[in-house]
Amino acid sequence: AKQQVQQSAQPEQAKTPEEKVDVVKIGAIFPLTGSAASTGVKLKYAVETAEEIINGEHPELDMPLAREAGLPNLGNAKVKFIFADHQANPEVAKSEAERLIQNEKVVGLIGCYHSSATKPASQVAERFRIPFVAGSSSSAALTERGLEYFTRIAPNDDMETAFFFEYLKYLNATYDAGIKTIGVAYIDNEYGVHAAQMVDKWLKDKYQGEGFEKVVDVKYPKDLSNVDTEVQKIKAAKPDAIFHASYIGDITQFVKKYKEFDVVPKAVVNYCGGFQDPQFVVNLGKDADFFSGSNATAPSLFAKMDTLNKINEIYKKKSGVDFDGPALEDFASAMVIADAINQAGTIDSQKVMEAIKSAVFEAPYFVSGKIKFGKNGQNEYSASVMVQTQNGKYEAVWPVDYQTAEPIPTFPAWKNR
Amino acid sequence: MVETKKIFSQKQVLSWMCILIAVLPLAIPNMNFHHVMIMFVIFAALGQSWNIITGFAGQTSFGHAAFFGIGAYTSSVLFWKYMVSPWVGMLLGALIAMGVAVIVSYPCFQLKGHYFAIATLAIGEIIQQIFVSWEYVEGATGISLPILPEGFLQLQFHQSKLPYFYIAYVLFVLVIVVAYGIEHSKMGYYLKAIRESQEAGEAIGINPTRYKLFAMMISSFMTAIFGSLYAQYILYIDPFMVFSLPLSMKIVLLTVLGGLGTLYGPIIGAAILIPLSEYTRILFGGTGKGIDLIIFGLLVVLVACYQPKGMIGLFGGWARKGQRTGGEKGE
Amino acid sequence: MNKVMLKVDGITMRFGNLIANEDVEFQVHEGEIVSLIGPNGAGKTTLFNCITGFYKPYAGRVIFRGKDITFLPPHQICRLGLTRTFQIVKTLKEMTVKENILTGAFLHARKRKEAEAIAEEIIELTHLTGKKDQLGANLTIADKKRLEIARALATKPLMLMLDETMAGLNQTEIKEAMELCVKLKKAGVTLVIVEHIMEAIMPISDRVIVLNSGKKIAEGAPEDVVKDEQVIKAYLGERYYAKSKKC
Amino acid sequence: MLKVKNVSAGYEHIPVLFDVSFEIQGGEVVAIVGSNGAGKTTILRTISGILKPMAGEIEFLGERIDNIPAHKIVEKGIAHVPEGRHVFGKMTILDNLLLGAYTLKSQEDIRSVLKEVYDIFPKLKDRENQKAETLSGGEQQMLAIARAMMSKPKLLLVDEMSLGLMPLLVDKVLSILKAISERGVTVLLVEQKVQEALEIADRGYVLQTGRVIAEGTGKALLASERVKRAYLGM
Amino acid sequence: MILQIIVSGILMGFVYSLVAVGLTLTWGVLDIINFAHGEFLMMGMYSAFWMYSLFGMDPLLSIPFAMGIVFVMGYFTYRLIIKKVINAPGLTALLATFGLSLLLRNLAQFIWSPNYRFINQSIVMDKKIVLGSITLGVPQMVAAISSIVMTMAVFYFVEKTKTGRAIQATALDKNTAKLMGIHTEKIYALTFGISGACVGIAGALTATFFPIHPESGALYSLLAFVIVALGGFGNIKGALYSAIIIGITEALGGFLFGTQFKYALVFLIYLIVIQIKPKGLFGW
Ligand SMILES: Nc1ncnc2c1ncn2[C@@H]1O[C@H](COP(=O)(O)OP(=O)(O)OP(=O)(O)O)[C@@H](O)[C@H]1O
Ligand SMILES: Nc1ncnc2c1ncn2[C@@H]1O[C@H](COP(=O)(O)OP(=O)(O)OP(=O)(O)O)[C@@H](O)[C@H]1O
Ligand SMILES: [Mg+2]
Ligand SMILES: [Mg+2]
Repeated sequence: AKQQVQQSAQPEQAKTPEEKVDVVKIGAIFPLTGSAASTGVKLKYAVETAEEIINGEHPELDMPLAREAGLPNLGNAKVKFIFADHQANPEVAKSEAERLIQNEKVVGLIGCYHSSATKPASQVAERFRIPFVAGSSSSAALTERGLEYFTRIAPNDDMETAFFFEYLKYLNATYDAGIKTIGVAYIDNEYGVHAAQMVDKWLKDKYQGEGFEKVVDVKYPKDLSNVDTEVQKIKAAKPDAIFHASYIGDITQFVKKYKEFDVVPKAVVNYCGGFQDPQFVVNLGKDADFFSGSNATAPSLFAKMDTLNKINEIYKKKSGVDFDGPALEDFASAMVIADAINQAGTIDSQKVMEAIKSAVFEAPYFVSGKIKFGKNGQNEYSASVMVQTQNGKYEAVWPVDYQTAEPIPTFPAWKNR
Repeated sequence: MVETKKIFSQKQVLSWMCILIAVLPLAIPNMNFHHVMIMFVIFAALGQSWNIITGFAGQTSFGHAAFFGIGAYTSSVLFWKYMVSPWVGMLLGALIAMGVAVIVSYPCFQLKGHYFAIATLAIGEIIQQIFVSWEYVEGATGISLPILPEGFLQLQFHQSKLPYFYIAYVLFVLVIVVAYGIEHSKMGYYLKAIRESQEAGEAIGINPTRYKLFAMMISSFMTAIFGSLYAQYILYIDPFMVFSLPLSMKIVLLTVLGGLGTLYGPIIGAAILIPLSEYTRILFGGTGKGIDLIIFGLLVVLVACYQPKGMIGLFGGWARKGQRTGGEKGE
Repeated sequence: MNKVMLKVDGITMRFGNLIANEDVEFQVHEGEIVSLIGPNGAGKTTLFNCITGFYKPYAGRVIFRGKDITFLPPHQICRLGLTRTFQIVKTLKEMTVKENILTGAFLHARKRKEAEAIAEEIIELTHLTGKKDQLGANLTIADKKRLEIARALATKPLMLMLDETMAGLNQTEIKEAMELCVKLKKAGVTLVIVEHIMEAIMPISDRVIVLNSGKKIAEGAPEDVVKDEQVIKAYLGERYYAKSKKC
Repeated sequence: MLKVKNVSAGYEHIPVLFDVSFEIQGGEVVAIVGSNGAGKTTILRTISGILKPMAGEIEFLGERIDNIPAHKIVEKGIAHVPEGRHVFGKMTILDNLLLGAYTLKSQEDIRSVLKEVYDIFPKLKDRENQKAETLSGGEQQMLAIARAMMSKPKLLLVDEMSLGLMPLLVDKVLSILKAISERGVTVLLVEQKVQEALEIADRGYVLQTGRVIAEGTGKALLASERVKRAYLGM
Repeated sequence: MILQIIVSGILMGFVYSLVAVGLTLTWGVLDIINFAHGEFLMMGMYSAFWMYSLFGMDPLLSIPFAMGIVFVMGYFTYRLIIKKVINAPGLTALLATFGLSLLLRNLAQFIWSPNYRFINQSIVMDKKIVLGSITLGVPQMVAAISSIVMTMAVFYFVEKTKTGRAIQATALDKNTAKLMGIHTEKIYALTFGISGACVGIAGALTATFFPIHPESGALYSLLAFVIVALGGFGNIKGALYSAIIIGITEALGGFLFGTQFKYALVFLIYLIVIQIKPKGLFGW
């Protein structure tokens, strides 16, 4: 017990590098119960997929750590992800982070999907000097805190917003879509509010000058029973494009009501959230068509990306669905942290962090093919493509290099579908 | 147990409880356990505070998270924007919470029973919405507190959780002392009289509004203190976390679980509920199938069914076992 | 005659269309025992409620020791020295008998010790010694009524208004209650009593006021009131009349 | 008709009745008298099944009833007018009466009892649709008795019905009980007003701290010194 | 457009009343706070979803099934849980039903996964009636009409039938009700069952236009609490009327003051009304 006291009194003290390890433990904190559980559980499957690839022998996969069992540079030590549930509660995220570090002795952390949970959890990691690689948490604020032990894979909402405007410009230029006015519909929480702030920021900084104009701003409460009023407001303002920062439950209702009230914008672009969940297409069937959003992947890309396709098969066996963006991003976070440990050849957290910060990680599952973190910890290679639902499938429509189908630039009227 | 009740006074039992709580973290030097202990002490104190207005005075509040959140936000905003010591923020937060309590609860005191309870729920939700929409306090985004070097003045400790624990503990003991003082003074009797029958109370010279208001003020003041402490401990707050209905309900439920209207109740309740929820989550939370909460929910149901008067009922119940049961016919 | 303690001046009280008290007027002098009788539903309890501040009368005024108390809240009226009991007893159920009384005693006690002393004294006086640690909820009706009086007495009232506190007592206990009333009177407490048990109140009352359908129909010495035609017809019934004549 | 044999009963394991036995013949009016807290109410609650006896047996018309639930006992023909009236205040008088007839199956029956009850209590008929809580105490007492009559009981248990009634009404209600018993209903009466109760009762039992200490005809008990001293204050 | 919003609000109000009527029976009439009420609704939705995914059954056809399932749930909730806590002081029933709500919610996650489900085949699906500038969704219309029918049926049942009277009597005074020959245990269980049946129907009806999810009952039950209080506890018609008021407040208030405030406005309306009528709009 005495030793333990010392240890807990000096959390920053690193483990001796010569220590022989059989199992490398990494903590993974996700919302596994509560209203985001549907996503959280998928993220868990994604991380389990990564674990399987790392620990098993997968010569068919052309990527680091796949061919050999375990981490070759650590004597083929196995990787074990230890899952914890933060219940969408920052307090729990914090205490789980502490517990994983203290009791489970994890050498790295990934998670937490909710930016509000990632914030305190990554602070804990910082305090203990344990690397934290966030997958899908998208709040730009995360990488603005100057943390040394924090990195993030997903493009943040800042980058996403610019990406959306560029896409709209592309539609205007190439297809003469004539999109000028935009509306923003977003959930009243950190995710939605932050996204909406980014829209305002980019409009002011750049895109207003290029002819875009915001005509309506609909902020709706976190728990929601119906969206009639919200949709009426949007309908009245008649925006050409609607930016949505919504979860799967709300976006489904919005689409239903767009149909009921015959709202026909030219384009609807979605921040990484509900739209990207394959359940969107399952639930809405044909009504799901023609919506678009940024996504780290799309099933239609699988044909083009062999490795991704094979990874997806493993994932699909577990989860029953195809990879979606957030799941792939959290898969990537698991791969990256394991890769970094392997490259460092040790579980010494400082060395691992150095590896994370300096290496360029191979990521054949991303369209960008690579992951590299900038000074602030943000992945410099945006892995996003613009996807659009067409005939019940997510097609990659932009940038042109990754196109699996041409974008359909304007929404057809509901009755003409 | 009835016997022991006679041998030990309430004061002694409480003192023993407090001593036990104080030494437990020293005996088990595990950081996660310390976290559980901190949460336990904070929630026991919250339950104790809530108990004053609901257990003693009989006015069911489902909106105590409002005061908790006000405490958390006041100290956090002051600290984060103006670098005001959290201790000052704590006091100010408590005073503001008290002010808000007076303003919002005064008109509600004319309401009886469930109508009052729903009113407090409504107030809690409205206050949450105000904070969600209030840009000055960062709205829905929440506030991450700056991390400073360790120190009592800035209420931050990074090496060990024990300082947090003992600060929470001292405040917790203070809350017990206050609650004990109230229960054994004129005010305690008056509050209980109001709970039992407001009219009877009025007839013997009790001004119900005034005493309910006092109770609410004390209760909200203490609740806010722990809100500040909580924010300082987690170092991050957002409105969904500190103003949430589930938080209000947690305070209610743990007190009911332990025994409503008694000083032991919140302590026993928190001692059961907090570790139970933490450890079921730790053991089963990683499965992603909700098994932890299935088990937790089931245990709560069982406790409620078999100890309907709160766990405190256990202590009264032992002595009576073995007698032939009579009493109200069940069927 | 002693000073006027309570003056009820033209009290009228309505519930919707129902007139429960109509222009009721009477006075109570210091040190008196006044009984208020009348049929069920005559408005006696309602009148109590108007006097003690629980209802705001529709019209009329209540003067207590020269002070207009018509619109004062009950707790202030109690502080002035006018305390009442409830016909439908309002026992503080989850508190013991002693705690019930202690609560009343706190009105005039700064310290807990003082309050305890008052409470002990009242417990003696009301013969509740054996039950002082029982919970209010577990008492029989009669004990609850006794407790109701005890709690009121603990506020050290100058005037006490009792609403059917003897209902449910047997003859022996009624005797005790009567003695208590007389004792209180001697101690200088003015009493207003509502009761349906004639045997109990007739002997101890200085004056009787009769209410019927909200109106005062008679007032006077007990022996006069029982002979009143109207009172017999509306309230006492022939049997009582016959019985009382027999004695 | 009713046999109570060595019954003990109480609340939350604390007995208040000890080994109580008595009998009632069909058509009688029997009074149980005794001071406060003697356990009179407890006896009635035990007979009607609200309370479960801790020991002993209760037989009604040759059948054991101490182990069947209250609502079944009503079906067997025992109606209980509880202490303190307990009318359903928020409901109308008619609804209260219909609830009294809850155990009757045929509409025909209900209609005929209702008529009969209205005959005895004409005042209730006039106020059929008034909420019971707006009745004065005496009227509520009548309603409580009428409601009990609605189940066509063979045995009527009446608890402390004189409580809070004005003298005129006490007389009236007692004579109504007498009338009811003349219609063939057996009545078990629990009363504080010893004199009045024993006057109309055929037989009486005196209960003291949970035990039967005397029994006899109403007249005999009234004449007994013991009763006089203890309960009549003479 | 204002008109459209008001109409939408009214339709929504009817949906709420479906949920609130069940609650007013247990909370208002029997004075038991059933915290798991929202979870009963969720179970009703999943019952419909289950029938749909197993047999492709139209949710409207699975109404009787959902009703039955949740009736049974309500019935056994009483028999197994509430019965044990009903005589306990104050808030114990709240504690028990809170545990139950957690249990059900996570059981649903365990059985049906936490995915957001949607039923997209029903004869009413996507149908709408357009009257000038006003659009009425047929699913909501069906829900609204069923809601009126159901509220009236429950009202009639409680006020006019023998069993209904027994429910009232049991609620007012349990022991005296026993003396009337009422099997109060059965009445309690039945009332819980009926309350469950109401939300069961509500669940099947709302399943035609709302996503189904383990958490989907939570918000409804919160609103139902306010509606029941606003209408006056135990008042069935009051629940209907106040549900409509809440529906309109939410829609119109959200439109005028910002949709993020719509529930806050609902709570505010309650606070204002209750100052004027401390026992709810139609309370005793
Ligand atoms: N709060 C009220 N609302 C409506 N009516 C009321 C209210 N209180 C009393 N009443 C009515 O006023 C009348 C007088 O009632 P009150 O209780 O004063 O009678 P009482 O003289 O005390 O009768 P009792 O001797 O039976 O106690 C009755 O008809 C009663 O129904
Ligand atoms: N619900 C209860 N819980 C505990 N004890 C009770 C309860 N009801 C009555 N008692 C106790 O049981 C004893 C007998 O009470 P019971 O009501 O049968 O007396 P009673 O003869 O009817 O008296 P009264 O004339 O006052 O009505 C009393 O000592 C009383 O304190
Ligand atoms: Mg009266
Ligand atoms: Mg009795």
